[in-house]
Amino acid sequence: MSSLVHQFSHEDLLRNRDDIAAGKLWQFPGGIHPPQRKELANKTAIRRLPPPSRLLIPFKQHIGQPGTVLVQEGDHVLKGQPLTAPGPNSGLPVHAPTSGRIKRIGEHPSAHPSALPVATIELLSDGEDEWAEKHPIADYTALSSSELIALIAEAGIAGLGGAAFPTAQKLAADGQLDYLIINGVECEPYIVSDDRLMREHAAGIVRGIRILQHISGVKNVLIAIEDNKPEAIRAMQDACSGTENLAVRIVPTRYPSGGERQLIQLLTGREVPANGLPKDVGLLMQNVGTAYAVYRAIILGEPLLERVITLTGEALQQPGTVWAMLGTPVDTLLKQAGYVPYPNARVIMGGPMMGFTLPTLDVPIVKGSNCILAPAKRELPASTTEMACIRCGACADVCPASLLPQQLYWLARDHDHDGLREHHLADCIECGACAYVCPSEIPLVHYYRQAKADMREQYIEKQKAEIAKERFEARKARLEREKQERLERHERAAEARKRALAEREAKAAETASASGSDTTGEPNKPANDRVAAAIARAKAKKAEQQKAAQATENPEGQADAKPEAQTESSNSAEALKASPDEAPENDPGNDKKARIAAAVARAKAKKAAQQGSD
Amino acid sequence: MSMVAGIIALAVLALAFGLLLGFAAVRFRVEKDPIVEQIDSLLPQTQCGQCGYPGCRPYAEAIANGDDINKCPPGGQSTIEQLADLMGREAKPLDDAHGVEDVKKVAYIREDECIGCTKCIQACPVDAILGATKQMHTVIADECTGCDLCVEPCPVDCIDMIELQQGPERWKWDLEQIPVTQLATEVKS
Amino acid sequence: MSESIADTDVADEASAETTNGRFDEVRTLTQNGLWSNNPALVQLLGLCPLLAVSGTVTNALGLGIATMLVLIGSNVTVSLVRNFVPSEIRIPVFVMVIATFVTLIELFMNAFTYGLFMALGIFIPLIVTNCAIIGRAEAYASKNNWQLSAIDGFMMGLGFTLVLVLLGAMREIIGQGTLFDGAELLLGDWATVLRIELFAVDYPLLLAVLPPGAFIGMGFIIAGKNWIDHKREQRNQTDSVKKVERARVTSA
Amino acid sequence: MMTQMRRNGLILAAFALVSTILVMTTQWLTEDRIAEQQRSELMTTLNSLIPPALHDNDLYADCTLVTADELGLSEPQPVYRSRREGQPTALALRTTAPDGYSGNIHLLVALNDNGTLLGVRALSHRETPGLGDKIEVRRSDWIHSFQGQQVRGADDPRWDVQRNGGMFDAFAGATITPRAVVNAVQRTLLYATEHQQQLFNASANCSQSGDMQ
Amino acid sequence: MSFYIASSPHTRQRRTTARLMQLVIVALIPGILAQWYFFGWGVILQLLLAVTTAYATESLCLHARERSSLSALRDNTALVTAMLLAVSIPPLAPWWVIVIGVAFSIIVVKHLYGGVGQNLFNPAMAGYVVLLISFPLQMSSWVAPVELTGQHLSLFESIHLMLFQYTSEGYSVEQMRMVASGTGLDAVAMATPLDHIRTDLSQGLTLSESLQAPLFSGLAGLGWQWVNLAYLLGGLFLLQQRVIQWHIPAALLASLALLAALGTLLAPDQLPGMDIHLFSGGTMLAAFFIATDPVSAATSNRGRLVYAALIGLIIYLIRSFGGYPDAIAFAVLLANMCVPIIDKYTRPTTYGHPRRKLQ
Repeated sequence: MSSLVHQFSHEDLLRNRDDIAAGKLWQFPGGIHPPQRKELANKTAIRRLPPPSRLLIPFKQHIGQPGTVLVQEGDHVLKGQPLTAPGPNSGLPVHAPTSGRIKRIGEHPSAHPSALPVATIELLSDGEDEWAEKHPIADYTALSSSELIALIAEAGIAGLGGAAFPTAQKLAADGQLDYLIINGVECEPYIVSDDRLMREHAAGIVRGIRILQHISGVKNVLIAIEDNKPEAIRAMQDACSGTENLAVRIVPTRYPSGGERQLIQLLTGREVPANGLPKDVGLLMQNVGTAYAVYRAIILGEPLLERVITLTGEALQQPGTVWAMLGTPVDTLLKQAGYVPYPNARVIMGGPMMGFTLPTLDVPIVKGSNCILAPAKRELPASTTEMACIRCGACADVCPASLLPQQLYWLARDHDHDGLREHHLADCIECGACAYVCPSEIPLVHYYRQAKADMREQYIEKQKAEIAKERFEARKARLEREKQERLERHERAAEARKRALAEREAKAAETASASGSDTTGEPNKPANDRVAAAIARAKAKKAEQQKAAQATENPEGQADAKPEAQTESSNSAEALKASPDEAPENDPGNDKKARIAAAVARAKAKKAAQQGSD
Repeated sequence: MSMVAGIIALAVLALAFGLLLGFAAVRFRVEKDPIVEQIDSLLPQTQCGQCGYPGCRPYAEAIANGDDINKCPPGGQSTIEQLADLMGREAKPLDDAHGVEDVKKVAYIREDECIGCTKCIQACPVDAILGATKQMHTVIADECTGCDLCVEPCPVDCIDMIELQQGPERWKWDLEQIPVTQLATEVKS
Repeated sequence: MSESIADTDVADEASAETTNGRFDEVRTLTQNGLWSNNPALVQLLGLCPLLAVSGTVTNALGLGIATMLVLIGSNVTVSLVRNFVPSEIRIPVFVMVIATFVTLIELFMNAFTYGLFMALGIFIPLIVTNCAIIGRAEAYASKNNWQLSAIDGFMMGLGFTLVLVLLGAMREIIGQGTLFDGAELLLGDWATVLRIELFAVDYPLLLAVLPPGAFIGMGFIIAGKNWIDHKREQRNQTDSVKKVERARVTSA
Repeated sequence: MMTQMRRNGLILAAFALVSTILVMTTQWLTEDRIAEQQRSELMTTLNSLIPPALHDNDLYADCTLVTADELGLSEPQPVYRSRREGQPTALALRTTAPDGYSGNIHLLVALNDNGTLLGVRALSHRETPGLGDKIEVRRSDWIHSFQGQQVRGADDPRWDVQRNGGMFDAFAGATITPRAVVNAVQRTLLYATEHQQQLFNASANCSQSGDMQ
Repeated sequence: MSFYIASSPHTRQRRTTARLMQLVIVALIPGILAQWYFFGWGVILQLLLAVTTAYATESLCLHARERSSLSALRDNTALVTAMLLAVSIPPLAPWWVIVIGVAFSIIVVKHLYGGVGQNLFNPAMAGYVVLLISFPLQMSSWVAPVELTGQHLSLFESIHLMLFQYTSEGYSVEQMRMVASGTGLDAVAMATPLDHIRTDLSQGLTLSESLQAPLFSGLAGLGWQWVNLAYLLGGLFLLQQRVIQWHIPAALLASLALLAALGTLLAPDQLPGMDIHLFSGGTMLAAFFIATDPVSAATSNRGRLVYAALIGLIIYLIRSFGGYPDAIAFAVLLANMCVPIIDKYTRPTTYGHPRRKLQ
């Protein structure tokens, strides 16, 4: 609320609350009107598919730490059974979306623009879809907020709007809240998941909202829906009718009014401070899908196992919405929607504005996925050649965050990180409105992403450099100290030696070996001698090998190494035996020594081979 | 007459200003130039010595004394540019006599082959290698700066410099580098 | 001032490669003054007179020679007194030396090349503020003996004059199609024969005659120099493969 | 601290002393020559206007300062008198056209004792190069068109540019400059013929050695 | 099978630079037609010459810079530059004037600064200024509007005049101008209304006396008022097409009109009024086509208001008190120089950041 105090004086705040209650709508700057194309998928009801034969469940499907795995390869799991335990820092668990056998736990391409492999559990469905025990709560009002939050965390619920921020964490934040905003705006073209969900499950959503209200203690709820979804509006209004404090707000269709910050500005005229959260201005926002998932988790006792996915695009024969189990591979879904592939096709996870193209279809649906868009070849104009920026400022006109996209673009190209910070790159929500209108077809968002990644990387590097510097200096100090100690010790030893010499010459050897028992200081002398001898031998051999390798061709160099390594191993074994020094635990037998020697020989041989091949 | 007046006036003025400057020189003496610290904080602290100086700080001092700013391969072009900014000089391309900019790497010890000689431990400028005499050594990957100073001393050549594994979180949006051929045959139509 | 720019890599290279003979030093000074550290093209000093009086070759030459004389004089004087001047008053002393020389030159020009004096106007006293002069005093003359300082002054002055004359020639040719127009102001009446009319212009290209032309011309000269440097560097790049020994931070 | 201050002060003072003496000496040495230069410069212009046959006096010395609105400025302007055998023959007046295209145009107007123009020269101006600067003798012959002209009065219709029905050519692209010059010359001529006697009789009082600027 | 990978957004508005420039060119047509009607064939000839020169120099530069010339040529920016310059210069100026001007615009102002989008200055106006200060004579000999001359110089005579600077009968533009000033009617060259007023005022005439000249009739000078109205029409088309935003034209015209009104109030006999300022000279062309050049204008809407108001102010000051009759080019270039600082101080407040208080 402290930020609210900054934004509004007390009277203004009161007036602001009255305005909100009266249903006033504000404006956010910028925004665009891309073709909606929602009719492709919103005609039919949400289909439920049979469980896919193979599910790919990444450990981490939310923002935060991944959990630790609870199952092993080969285990049989039941539907709803947790597969990971939540990691530290409000991590979320993942659950088995259906019953089956764990085939593999390992790396698999991720549902990420990079498709870099991440830790994933591969589950083979047994087709039974057999539930583990569910724990429905009959009367949630009997439970405290924290208990319910724990249940929501256990159910693995993350924001289903796309960001996949752990819902429990969002709910757990304390602070006085004015309004709970339920985001049913779904402003991205093509996507109709929330639309269909609201049409078909309005009652469940409202029950979920009630639970959220109970947890957060917010009296008033605003449900925001864009005016291009009349059926959903009607359904929600019907579900809300007769209930108090639940208001459906119809917002004009404009992208990106569904962005959290934009919607807040639109509905309340408040601005979430940079680096702040909606709760700083007394608001809490949840997606309709999340509200529904909360309802299922608490009332039905079902953890988050599936979500509504829009399958759309003209490359699909049966576009529509489906309940897809988390972990369903994209190609399975596409096949069921009648995907007609063509060379160099685009498959986009998410919408056309903020989604990302998939390099491979063998990636799973995760909690944050809401749409698979498979456009036909000419459906969405692909980006053409990037031309020079003409500073027309169209990007600035549409930026919902009032940034200066072209300025950011110049700065990003210059790698001017200070400038980027000064121009608030961090406040860019990557909505893509700027790139959409750019007459020069500059992939602006891509520049920003790279710049953000660069800055993040540099920040990490900087941290690392600090640590490295500290360690380097600590090491220097340590070496200095050790040198001092050694000097002193040598002095003492010399004195002792002198004394000993005066007393008895025979004892001199013992004094010397005693001084050698230090581990961190000068390495043991006899041991050193031994290794040195081994290396000297190895070197001599290598020289021979080199000659041989140069004389013949390189493959022989490697072959030659074997027998010689053996002879050497016997040599070094003898050498080891001959030195009765400390570290007996290191001496399990000739075997190990032979291995060491072999390693040395191998290394030499390899080097020789390389040199030979050069 | 005017000549004498002019001469006297100038001489007196000069005398006065000379006194003033003498006073100012003593009164406002600047103690130390902190520029070395600033330079040092820009360097990557790999302590790799590729610049020809034993460590980052000596190089920072050298830069402050006028050495070229393009001798740090681990820092790469971005460091050169930051240094150029700081020093008010022109950014030059990296002097490849000192090596070339490379991807970030960490040292990895093939533990089977390690003979426990501790040479690498002594070579590591940031104490990122664990181990003791005749015991297998291992690199603390998080602390390793990738300077590769440990590679050369290893008598059995069991240290590799491997590319730092990056997850999706640290991906740099280099779309061209995604291996698109992978698993491409999965879609059957 | 230009200390950091002055004495750049070329100086280092030359002194590193050869023994510090006087001849090499002179060669380095020549190279610096005329090309690699040219006051007008590289240090971008003294642009005010450079741009204002380079309308014709004659004016350019006049101011160039005046500047050169001041440079030599001030460099020699500064070098001679450098050991007696404490560092905190060196700038006032340098300025005084320079101002004296400029005033002397101004008086002499007024007396002997009156026409040119009238043409150059305010720009002669303005030589005092030409940073190239105090820059050389500070960067070179205060650290070297007087002979070398004199050569440095001469070479820097020559470099400045050459650029000035080049710019003057460009502007004069483009602007009015002549060369050495009004040379008699500088060199006496016989010099009228020097005037070359390259082509007759009905309408002089005033842009070249006016100050904007000086800026544009200067831009082209600098670009030309950079282009030549770039080409030379490209040519040299192939044969400069050196390997610098890596320092070991740690004992190995 | 005191010693350092004293040392700095004295060194600086010493430098100042030497510098000033040097400058003063040079000035003293060149003084005469500079005066001579300025004089000869003006003489060149005067001589080109007033033929040597007309005078046997020192034009440069026979100079008086007059202040008149007709001469364009409020400061005194020098007037050079030419005499032969003591008889007045011609006058050369410095005058200013205040309404040039960009500021004042300084002129030297010479006329003989019967009010006929001997010639006009532009001494300094800031007119547009290529357009207005055709009033300079080295750029155009235009200024010679004044030679031999007389003025009949303040409203003499011939004293205007051709465009307005006068007798003077207005060079292409500019009317303001020639008109300003024509008007200034006309005014000066009227003034000079009217006050001819007075001007010749005034005492020579141009004590400063010719101010050309 | 591999997939097409790209960064979001995956859809675009498809309103390319080339398309925007095409619209600008379309919007110029009414003005060009008006100019052709009132000032004759010279306008068209200058346009042809300008466009040819622009394409030639543009491809030359692109070639020298080792850029693919085709796509860059197709962006039409050089075309717009050339056209703006061509309609700004006197229709019967010698052929080499426009060639030098366009070449300078494209080579020096555009490409030496780094090509499209990198130029600090409006190329057309920089070219115009170069011409104006280099060839003041040629640049100040305008053509009399058809209402005064009765008929145009024929196409042949126009070409002859542009090539040789004499008509086939041996008259130069200046000579025709002289005749015109004598008789007022039977020649083609004369001063523009603004030039005329300026000359008269400097001769001590009052404004109302000056406006008695046959050149003035109606709003703001024969021919010119219609040309300005035609450009206004084109400008409104651009606004309607959302090629330009209202900020620049509105602020420019408002500031100029306001100052003119103020001037009339203070010195009605010395300072021309709003009608003259708005509908004479290049005002409308400047407001809708020149000042709105995105590359050299300010970028934020608030900045655009400041930028355009500044242009209006400078135009007014130079027209009223400066050395040149019209001042569009100087005003635009001076305002171009101020753009970085305007941009710096008019940056919109980013969402979620505290509003900056004015100090």
